[in-house]
Amino acid sequence: MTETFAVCGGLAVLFAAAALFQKTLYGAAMCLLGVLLETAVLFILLGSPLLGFLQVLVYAGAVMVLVVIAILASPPKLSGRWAELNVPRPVAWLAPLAAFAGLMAAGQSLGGVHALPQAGPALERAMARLLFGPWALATEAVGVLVLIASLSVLKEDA
Amino acid sequence: MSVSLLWIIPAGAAALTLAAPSARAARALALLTAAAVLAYSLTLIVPFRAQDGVLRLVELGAPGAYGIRYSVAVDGVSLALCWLTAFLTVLSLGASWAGGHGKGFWAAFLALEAAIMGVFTMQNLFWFYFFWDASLIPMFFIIGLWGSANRRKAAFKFILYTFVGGLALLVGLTGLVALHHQATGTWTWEIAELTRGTAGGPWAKYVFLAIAAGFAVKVPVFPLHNWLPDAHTEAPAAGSVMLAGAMLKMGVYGFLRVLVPAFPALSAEALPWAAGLGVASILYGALCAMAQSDLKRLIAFTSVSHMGFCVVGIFSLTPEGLSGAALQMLNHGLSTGGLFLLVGFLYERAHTRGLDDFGGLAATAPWFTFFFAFVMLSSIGLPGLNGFVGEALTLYGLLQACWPLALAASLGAVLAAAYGLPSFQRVFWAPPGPSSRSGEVSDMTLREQAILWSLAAPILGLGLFPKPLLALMAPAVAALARR
Amino acid sequence: MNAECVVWTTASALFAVGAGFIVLRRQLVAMIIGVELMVNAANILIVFTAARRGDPAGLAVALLTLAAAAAEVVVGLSLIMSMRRGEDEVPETQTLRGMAG
Amino acid sequence: MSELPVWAFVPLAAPVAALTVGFFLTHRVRPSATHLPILLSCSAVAAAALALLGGALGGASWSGRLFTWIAVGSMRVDFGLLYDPLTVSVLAMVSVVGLLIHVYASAYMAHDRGFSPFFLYFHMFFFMMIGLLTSDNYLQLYLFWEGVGLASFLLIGFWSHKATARAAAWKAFLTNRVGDVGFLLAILLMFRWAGTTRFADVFAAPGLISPDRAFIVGALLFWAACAKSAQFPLYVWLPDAMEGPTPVSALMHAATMVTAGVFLLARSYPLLERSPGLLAFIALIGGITAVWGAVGAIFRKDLKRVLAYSTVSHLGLMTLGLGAGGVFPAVFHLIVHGFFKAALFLCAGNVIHGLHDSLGGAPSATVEDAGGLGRDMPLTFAAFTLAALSLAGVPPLGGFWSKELVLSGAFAFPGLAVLGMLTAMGSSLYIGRLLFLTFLGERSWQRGKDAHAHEVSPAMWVPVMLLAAGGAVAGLFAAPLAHLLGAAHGHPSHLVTALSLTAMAAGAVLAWVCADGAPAWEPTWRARFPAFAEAVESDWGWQPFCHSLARGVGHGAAFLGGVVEGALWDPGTEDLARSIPAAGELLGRRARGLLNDYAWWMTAGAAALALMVTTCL
Repeated sequence: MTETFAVCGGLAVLFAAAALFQKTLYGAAMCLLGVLLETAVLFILLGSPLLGFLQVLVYAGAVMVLVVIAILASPPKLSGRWAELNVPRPVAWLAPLAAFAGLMAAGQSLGGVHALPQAGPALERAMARLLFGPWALATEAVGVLVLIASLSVLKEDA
Repeated sequence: MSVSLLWIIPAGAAALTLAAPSARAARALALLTAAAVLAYSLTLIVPFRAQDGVLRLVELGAPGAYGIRYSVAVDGVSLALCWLTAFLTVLSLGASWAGGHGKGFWAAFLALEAAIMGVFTMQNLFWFYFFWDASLIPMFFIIGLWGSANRRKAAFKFILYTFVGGLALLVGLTGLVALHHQATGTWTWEIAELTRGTAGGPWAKYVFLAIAAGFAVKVPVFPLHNWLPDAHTEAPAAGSVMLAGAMLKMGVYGFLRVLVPAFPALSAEALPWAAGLGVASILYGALCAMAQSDLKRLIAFTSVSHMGFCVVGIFSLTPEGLSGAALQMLNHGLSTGGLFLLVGFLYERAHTRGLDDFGGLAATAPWFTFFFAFVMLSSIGLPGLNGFVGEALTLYGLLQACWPLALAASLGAVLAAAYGLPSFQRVFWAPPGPSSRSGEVSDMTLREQAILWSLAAPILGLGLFPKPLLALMAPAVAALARR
Repeated sequence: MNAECVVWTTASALFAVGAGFIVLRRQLVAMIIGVELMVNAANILIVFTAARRGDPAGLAVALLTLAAAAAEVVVGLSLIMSMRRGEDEVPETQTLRGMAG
Repeated sequence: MSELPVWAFVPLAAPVAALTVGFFLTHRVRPSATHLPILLSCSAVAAAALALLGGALGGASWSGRLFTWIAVGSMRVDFGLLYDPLTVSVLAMVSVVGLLIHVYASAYMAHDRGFSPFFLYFHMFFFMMIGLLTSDNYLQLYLFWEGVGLASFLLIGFWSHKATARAAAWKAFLTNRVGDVGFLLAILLMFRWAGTTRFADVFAAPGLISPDRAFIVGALLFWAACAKSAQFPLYVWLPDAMEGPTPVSALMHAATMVTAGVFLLARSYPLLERSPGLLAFIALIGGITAVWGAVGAIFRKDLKRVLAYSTVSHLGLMTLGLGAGGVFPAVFHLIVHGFFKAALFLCAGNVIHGLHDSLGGAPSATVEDAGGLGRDMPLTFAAFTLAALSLAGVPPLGGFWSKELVLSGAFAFPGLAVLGMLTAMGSSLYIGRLLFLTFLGERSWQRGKDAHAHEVSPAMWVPVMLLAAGGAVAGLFAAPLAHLLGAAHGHPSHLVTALSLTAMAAGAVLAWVCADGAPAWEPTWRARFPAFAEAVESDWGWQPFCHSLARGVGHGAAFLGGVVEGALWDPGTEDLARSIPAAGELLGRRARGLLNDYAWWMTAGAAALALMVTTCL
């Protein structure tokens, strides 16, 4: 199990790196789609098919559509893809790497578990009961949030 | 007979004057309060005598966190300084009686008096520092609002210097408390506990320097004196009197109350440096005074020179030197206060302070001549007047501590004559020059004469009979002597 | 192989690339994509920890984060769309002062 | 030392009373009457002084403590009065001479605009001098010492509209202050080593027994005496002090004030004699000053300048007498000199007053202005001659006896004897020249003007005659003074007398040749030898040297006050203050508000935080 996780995780990272170096935004969006799908697979590997499914449904579906529309609507960009920063180029790259190193260091300090843990259907049922039980308010709030977000898409003059 | 009233009455009155119906009412209230505070402070001598021990009339508030509590007490030196502050406040308010100032002017002076009284009576470092910085605000307004020509620059420079000094002091004081905590494990800001010589260790030197720098800016000692001439030149006469008369003493008082008792060994070790800077202040102040063409700047530099004697007296750590320094503080307050009042009166009439803008005043204004000569002689240390006793004692203290420096300091007496008399001659004896405004200078009114007589009396009195005052102040400083 | 280490590495890598997007890319949309990546990385870690400790709350949080992220993208993109209506991508939008205009 | 009788307080109380009455009452109400209470107090003081002298001759001496002045730590100073033989004898001379000069001044200054302030300053000086003589410890003496210095500043600069008078007053005070610093240090050292400054205790103190400590304190005291008694290095202020009115020159710069230094040395003689080297040094300086003064006097034109240099010379003689012969010759010469020098100055005053209209109101007269006054002012001529003979040392007169005593003391050392003889010859030379040029010869002041010199009013010539008479009969005081001071009073050896008389005669003849002799030296030599004249006028370069010294300090102060304070310090601190916002501005320009920048900083910060937290845990 851990090995397949490692493969799919590696694929996700590859897609993400590819997205970063894409010349066009469109390419980047497609690589993002790849990453999202891989993430869904990772969720499934972690024993939570519901999340994997939702990930595909919400993220890969709805969000990607929006991203693609936004990219198509914007005129083709001519200027380079990299932003010029005050700090020199290599130092700029340092920030992401530092982030990576920080997280890895945090991970090391938590100690390890060998086998890949499985969430399992019982946990998902417990999650559902939790969501619509004590966390009902949170669920409703997220629902309303999504509803308002969609209102924002309306243009003023529409 | 609580000592706290000394600063509560002026503080309350300051608020009242702001709310007074008219400027004239505010003026009357201010002068009344100042007189009341003076009377009250003088009556304090009765309970003071009744008690014994160095610190008397102790009042303790509720103990707060980290040993910060409101504690007030008075010893010989601080009681004398309270008298000086109260006396000078009455005189400076009297001097600016006809100045036509608004309510804010009078409120600022009362607030200033409250803050200075606070500094001289607080026995808790926290409150000491609170009043120390509180005194800056009224002084800033006095210079900034009612000063003369480029008062803004002077006010900002004054604030800049004293604030940076205040920061150094704050760092020092907290360092001292930390050192004390390190040594004894208890948190306290009480001066009585902090000065039991517990502050030691590698950091002691830096804390000592920080506190010394904080106080040195206020004294002012030679390298840090640059704010004084500007502040004095731009401040109104009454402001200069309070600044020179009372505020400069806060620095020297700080040395006597906080620095030397808290670091006795370091103070002894610092003698060559501290006394050296003191002597540098004496000579540099005198030399600069000789080169000034503005009367107020000249008197400001004389203050630097006189304060140099105080610093020298303190760091000689001899009973005579310390008592001399304490007495020199009072002498300087009286003589420099007098000089500033006189220059203020001249400025009110002729709106100029240049040495060459007068001349021939001896014929037209005999009272000005008499009082200026009298107070200038006291300032340059003529025996028989008060300046001499302070200088002789501090020089004797320094002679015991380090005789080469005493030789250099005694040159200050020659230089004192060198800035004192020529300026007197140029203003009063020399015939009026081309740009002279002596015609506008009418002789002193009765009010002004009364003020100057009330200054001349203590100047002569302290000159001939310093014993009672020295006896009052001696126990307070005797503990610091090491030689 | 140590699962913990694997999961942490992938999640950190994803997060780092997301940060790279935000720091390095010029276009705002790319930044949005960067944010998406970082949210996913976080989600992976949350689900992993929830599964390891058998705590349903973890999964619930992951779900809610997912929905919140979706809403966030919608708002982000609509903002960018409305901002860029009428003028093409000009450097001003890169600076705060530009956006203010 | 018996307790102070009541009338022993009169010498101090009377002047204080007169001054308070004068300042607060008569100066306000009737300025012209200010001199009355003052003359009253002078006579009271003179009477008390003579009574004290009588008592002292009977072997009595008094001392008493008034109150404690300073008492802190080991430093304890009491105000006290001391009337011992030395005090009483000098006090007698000072009070008598003072009374006569006060009377003279009331007439001389009668029509001066500042009559009332003059008398207040004049009597303040008188009070300070008496305080100086009667104090019983060094610190109290120092108090009156500076008081006398202040009085001389006020009186020299009395005609303050004249720039020369102001400069002279300021020069006098500064030079005295230079001396006073030495005095203060001596006092502090006394406290350091002896713990007290009372004369009796200081001389008995174990701490000051060792010769080198006595040398240091003695040298500092001598430095102070040099300033006050115009000895060689610090005499520069005395010739210029002639800018003051003549009564001032007479009382202060001839009879009383300048002798304060010699009095101080006489007072501390027990301390000085502990280091023999110091006494020899003092005698040497005295001798040099004597000759220097005599030479200066010979070539001067101005009447009062000649007498001023003569005073410098005679002060040198006194110091020479003290160093070589001990207290008695010095004090005796001090007293005799007080009389005849005051008389000479007052005669000069009469001349100036007499020639008033021909001088056009100038405060001082030169030898050329006067001439042949003997016929017009017979009484002044008589007094001047009597005093001049006494100064020159003509035998029966007082000057002869006191000079003999000083010279016999000086004969113990070969070098000093030569200096003494030179001074004796110089004295008779310059005083003879002055006498011949002023009172004999043809009247140069009458050329072309119908002015006439009138004799002065009695109120002026009576004191002059009395003083001149006092100077003449002073020889009689020798025996009682010797008895008073307990000094052996033998007749000086005939060799000394013979030598001094020949020197005096030679001087007189030379004076006659120069003044009225054939080749008419006086008016022409200045034109013929301008370089020499200039050198003499500037005291062989010593006066300009002192002026340049003072100017140097002035320039140093100007540099410090002006350049260092004005150009470096002020702007320096302001620039420092301005540099902080400037630095902020500089840094600010780098951040252009790029989103990516902020993102970068945020990410880097967060990562660093994560790393730090994890490493710390």
